Amino acid sequence: MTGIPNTDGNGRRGAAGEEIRIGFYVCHCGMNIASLVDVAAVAKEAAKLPHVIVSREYKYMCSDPGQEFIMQDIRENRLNRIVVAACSPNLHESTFRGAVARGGINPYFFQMVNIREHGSWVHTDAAAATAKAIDQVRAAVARVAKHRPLERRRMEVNQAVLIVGGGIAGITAALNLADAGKKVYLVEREPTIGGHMAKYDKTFPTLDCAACILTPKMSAVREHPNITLWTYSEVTKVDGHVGKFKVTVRRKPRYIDEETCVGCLECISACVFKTPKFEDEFNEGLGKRKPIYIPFPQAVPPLVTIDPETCLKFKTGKCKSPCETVCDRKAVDFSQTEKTEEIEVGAVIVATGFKAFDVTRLPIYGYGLYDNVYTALEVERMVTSSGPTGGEITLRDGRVPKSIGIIHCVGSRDKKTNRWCSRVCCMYSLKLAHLLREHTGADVYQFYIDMRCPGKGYDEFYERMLDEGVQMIRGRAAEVTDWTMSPEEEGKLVVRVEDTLAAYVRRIPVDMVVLSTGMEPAVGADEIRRMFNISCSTEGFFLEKHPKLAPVETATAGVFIAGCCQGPKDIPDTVAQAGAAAAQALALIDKGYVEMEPNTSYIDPDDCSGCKSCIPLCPYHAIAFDEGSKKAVINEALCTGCGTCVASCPSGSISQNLFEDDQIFSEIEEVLSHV
Amino acid sequence: MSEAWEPRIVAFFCNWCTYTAADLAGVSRLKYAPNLRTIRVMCSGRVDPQFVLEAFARGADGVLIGGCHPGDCHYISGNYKCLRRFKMLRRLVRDMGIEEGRLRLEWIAASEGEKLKNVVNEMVAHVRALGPLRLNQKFAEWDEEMNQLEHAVGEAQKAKEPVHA
Amino acid sequence: MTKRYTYFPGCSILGTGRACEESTRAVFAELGVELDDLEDWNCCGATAYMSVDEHKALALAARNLALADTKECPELTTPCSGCYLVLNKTQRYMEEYPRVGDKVKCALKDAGLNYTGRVRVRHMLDILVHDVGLDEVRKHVKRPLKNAKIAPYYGCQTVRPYLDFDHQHYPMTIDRLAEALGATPVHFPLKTRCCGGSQMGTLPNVAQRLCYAILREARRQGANLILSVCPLCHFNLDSYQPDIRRRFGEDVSITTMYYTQLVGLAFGMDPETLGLHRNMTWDGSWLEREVLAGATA
Amino acid sequence: MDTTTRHIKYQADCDPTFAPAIKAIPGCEKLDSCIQCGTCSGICPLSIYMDMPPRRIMNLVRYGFKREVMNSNTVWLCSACYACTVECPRQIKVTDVMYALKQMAIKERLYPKRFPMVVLANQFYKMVRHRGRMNEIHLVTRLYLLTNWFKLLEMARLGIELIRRGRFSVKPDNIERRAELHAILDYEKRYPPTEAAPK
Repeated sequence: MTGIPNTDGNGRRGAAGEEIRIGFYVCHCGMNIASLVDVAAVAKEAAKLPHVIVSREYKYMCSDPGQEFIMQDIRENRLNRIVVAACSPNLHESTFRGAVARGGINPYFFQMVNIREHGSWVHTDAAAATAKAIDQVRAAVARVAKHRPLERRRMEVNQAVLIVGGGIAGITAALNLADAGKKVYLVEREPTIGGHMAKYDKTFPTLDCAACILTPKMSAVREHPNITLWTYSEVTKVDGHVGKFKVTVRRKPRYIDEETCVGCLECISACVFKTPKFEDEFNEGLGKRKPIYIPFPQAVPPLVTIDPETCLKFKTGKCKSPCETVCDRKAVDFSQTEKTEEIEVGAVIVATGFKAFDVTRLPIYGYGLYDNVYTALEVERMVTSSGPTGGEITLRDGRVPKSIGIIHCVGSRDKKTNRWCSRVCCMYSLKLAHLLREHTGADVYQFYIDMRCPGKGYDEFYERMLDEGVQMIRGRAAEVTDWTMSPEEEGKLVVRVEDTLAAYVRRIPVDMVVLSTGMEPAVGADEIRRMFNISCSTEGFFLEKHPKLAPVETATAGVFIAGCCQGPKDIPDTVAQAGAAAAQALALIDKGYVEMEPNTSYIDPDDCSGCKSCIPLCPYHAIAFDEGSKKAVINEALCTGCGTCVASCPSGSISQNLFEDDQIFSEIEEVLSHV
Repeated sequence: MSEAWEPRIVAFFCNWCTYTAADLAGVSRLKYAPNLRTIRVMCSGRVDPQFVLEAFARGADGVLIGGCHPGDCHYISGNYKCLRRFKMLRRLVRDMGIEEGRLRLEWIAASEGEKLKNVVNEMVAHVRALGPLRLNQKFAEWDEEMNQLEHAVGEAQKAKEPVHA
Repeated sequence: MTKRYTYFPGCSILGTGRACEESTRAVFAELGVELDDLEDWNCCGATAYMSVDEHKALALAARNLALADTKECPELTTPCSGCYLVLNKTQRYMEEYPRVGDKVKCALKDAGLNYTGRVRVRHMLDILVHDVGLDEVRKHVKRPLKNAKIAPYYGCQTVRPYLDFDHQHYPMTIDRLAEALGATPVHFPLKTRCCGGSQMGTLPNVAQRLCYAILREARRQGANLILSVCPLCHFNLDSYQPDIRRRFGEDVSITTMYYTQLVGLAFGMDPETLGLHRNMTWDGSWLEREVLAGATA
Repeated sequence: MDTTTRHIKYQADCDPTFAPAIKAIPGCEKLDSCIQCGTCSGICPLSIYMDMPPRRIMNLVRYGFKREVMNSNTVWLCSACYACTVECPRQIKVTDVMYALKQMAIKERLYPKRFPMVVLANQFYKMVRHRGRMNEIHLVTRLYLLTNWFKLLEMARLGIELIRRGRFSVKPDNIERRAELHAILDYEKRYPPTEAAPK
């Protein structure tokens, strides 16, 4: 054994060269261990093992006096390895490592044997339990002799955070972090922040107005000194790793100077198009806008944008540009070009939201074929008093509907389109039923497969809708057509459905059909995913690090996710998740550095054959191929220490700290040495 | 060894699911056979086929690998890698004449203390029924035979070769 | 560049569907498409065989595939939607369920036949619109059908469960073909709804109601012609109009045609050649009214 | 109240072999994933005459209610338009399940007597087996003779029209290589499924 330093980086005593001197301690844990395992026998056996200088038993090793024993023995008996047989390492490994370090040796010269959870508590035969304990102790003693000093890795963390996506998730996370005093870059693809929530009228189940609760937050983002808001912008490149991400942001020209524009909207009224002519994206195409426009009055930032696709100045060059002349602040600037910003951040929160299902993929519901079939988002805009119809529910033919069918699960729970449940449609369909009834007094039918209303106050809302007389038909609507079989169907849309609870097929004539569309991964989610190295489920939603215990972390350290990019969810859940992501990002950067367990893998370049078989195995992309040396290299900052690459390296050139092959082989040898 | 034979099973448990399940079994005071000797790894993906072969070669009567359920791996996909290796390993072990039940891969989640208990008890009972494997002894015997054979061949060669001055 | 296809006529072509056969041959000959008859073809089994025995049904249809396999052109086409579906399904199931496919192949081998899987089953409508092309069709139009308002009726088995040349729910192939002939297709919500098929023989009240809805809706949408692509659909819609009128007390009479008959008319062919006199709803006045009058106007 | 019948189902009323037998037939393997949404019934053009919607059949099949399924007319009304198969959000091939049920019913003779659908299927089956091709006129004539012969009179109008228009083909058409066809169809008879098939 050579090449192992005598002391570690902190001057604590180390290993080789020096004689190995092991201290062994077995804990009674009151009577928890001692009642079954013969602790005295264990200590006696341990004392006979090679290199064991001290072997003791004590009532509570984790107590202060117990830890003091260890520290004292290290000093007095010049111990340089410690083994404790007690409870689970999940419980007290860090306690004893602390004691070992305080005693003056590297904390990784320690091994713990679990003789309580895996011993006295699960066995009934004292002799067998004792024998098992001795075997495991023998393995630990053999193993610890092969330990090497290790250091927890420490990396400095940049104090800024990038948030991608300015919907309610991004807004919430940005405000949380900015309020905590951190620098936040909020990047949004659209001309305004607010996301989908800005388009909604009321929110379930409380029916409070979405704009009333969202717009103050949007203004807060604009005014916050710690937030740099870049709308109409996209992230194009990401380099680096946790603590130090280098991000490139492309800022599209809006042909308006952001510094000088005050949002007076004079330019819009001056436009040569006297009436709005082009499809208004914000209003789902139900309204019209001009080439120079603001998505909606409370947009943040309150800046106008010129759409070069429709503006005559760009299309023909033959416009007198009254918008330019009318602006006394000279904010209109047709010469603007794309800008690129480069920033460095310590953590990233991805909150890119969702896309509503494209209903033209399900022509059985007649969207596009029949005028009076609407998507839920269109109806959402229609019922909003500031929307394109001023809150009036009038059909495309001008009538007010007397009967309305709301079809659930459009693009959800359907293997031909999207197989997942979108979670929010049952509730928003009920909400729309309420709003539509309120606006028109129409009969509303809900065609549902299963009602899914789990949430605070949600089932109560369902009950309230039943009381309000919304008709619930349990069956997936099979088709929407305009052919008729009887006079009452003339001029109506007919929903053909099996009322499965009645077990009858029914034809229900309605004036208006609303399609409750499900949620899909946002457009461009895949590029975002690749840039930030986030995994995704087969559906395309971003994958959290652990479905239960790490719901906002990703497999890439320092990248967090929030909102519907992770999976369909409603506003309360989105906001909660955004808060969690902000807290996690804060916990990461506020500490100033990241520290990691040292159990990472490393490659011995002399043995690496450059076969690259390890590279695709690593889910964290921590292994790269060095073209110069033709060897694989592990980026320690990205390695999480699973050891999968170690087990599969054909040349045996990869090792894992703390789980070295020789350490594990010696464990195998020792647990079987008495066979 | 004068004592009655007891099956000896080496277990490789991943830190996040199966090792934690064993902790839970302990906290719940479930009782299972004391024949397991557990070696903790961070992920079932770390279990090198050599570990398993080494365990058999050193006299284990059975080897149990415990990992997270598919989709639940703490390291995203280590358990799939383990499964892939396990399938190869199982064939290899079978070709070596080791009965199938002596090598097991089980997905045991951190919440499944009960399952851990059942798996261990089942496996111990099964291996007990199969009887001792004693591959280490067989290896020793084979080694001895090989040595004798080599010796014999060497002698024969010597006899054939002309003696040089 | 003459196009060549292996041609599977189907049983109904010998009797009630004769007009479909006659018009198909006439139109495709006009367009320079060669139809190479599959020698000694047998019945595809239709829906009835599948009701009796899965293996026998697939094996029966597979014999045709094996016969087509030996032909120079592996593209097998048929004027009947039922045959199209059964041959298509057989081919797909033999691949999708190897257990089934292997057994059928063994059965074929036992009879001295071999099926390699190179056959591709095509619908004649697909060939007309996509291989020949609507531009080519337009070139041959001598009598644009200006006054024809067409309810395009695809029926079920053309579009379901397999359709790779159009949308399954609201296909537009016939609509586009009709436009190419100068006619106007109407919105027809029942274009892919079942006519009852062979139920017309077994449960006439059931099938006639389905046809009643189709005929009635075509008239309601303002059509003066229903165009079908399947001999059985055509037979049901064409032959039972008096029965339907009796049963439902409503006049739903409307001219119906097999699509190649209409194509032939637009090409200026003689109604006799196209077998139009074999249609129950044909009395010649439709041509006078909707085509000749339109052509002069 | 003598006519009151018991509607409760005991487990003994179910046939545990029913669902596995159906699921073993190609196309029926996904039966268990049905979520009972009713799309199949909603889209089915024949559902207007069915005594049980197809959705209910799906559920009865997977939980073993063989008698109930076999007493229903639903299976016999299916005319294989495949609308359900195409629309099913679980991609269950409902049409194939219906075919499987028809096959089982015919094999086990579990259908209403002189039921035209079965007679048609059987006659069709025999005719094609015999000649290789189907002759519509012969088929329909046999169907009515066996089920409801006075319907033949009703059909006379249509028959005369067909003759008048040259669509009445009386001469049955045979294929040439009938032996080849029989070799294919009788494969199972020679090699029953239980025995290993020759390579």
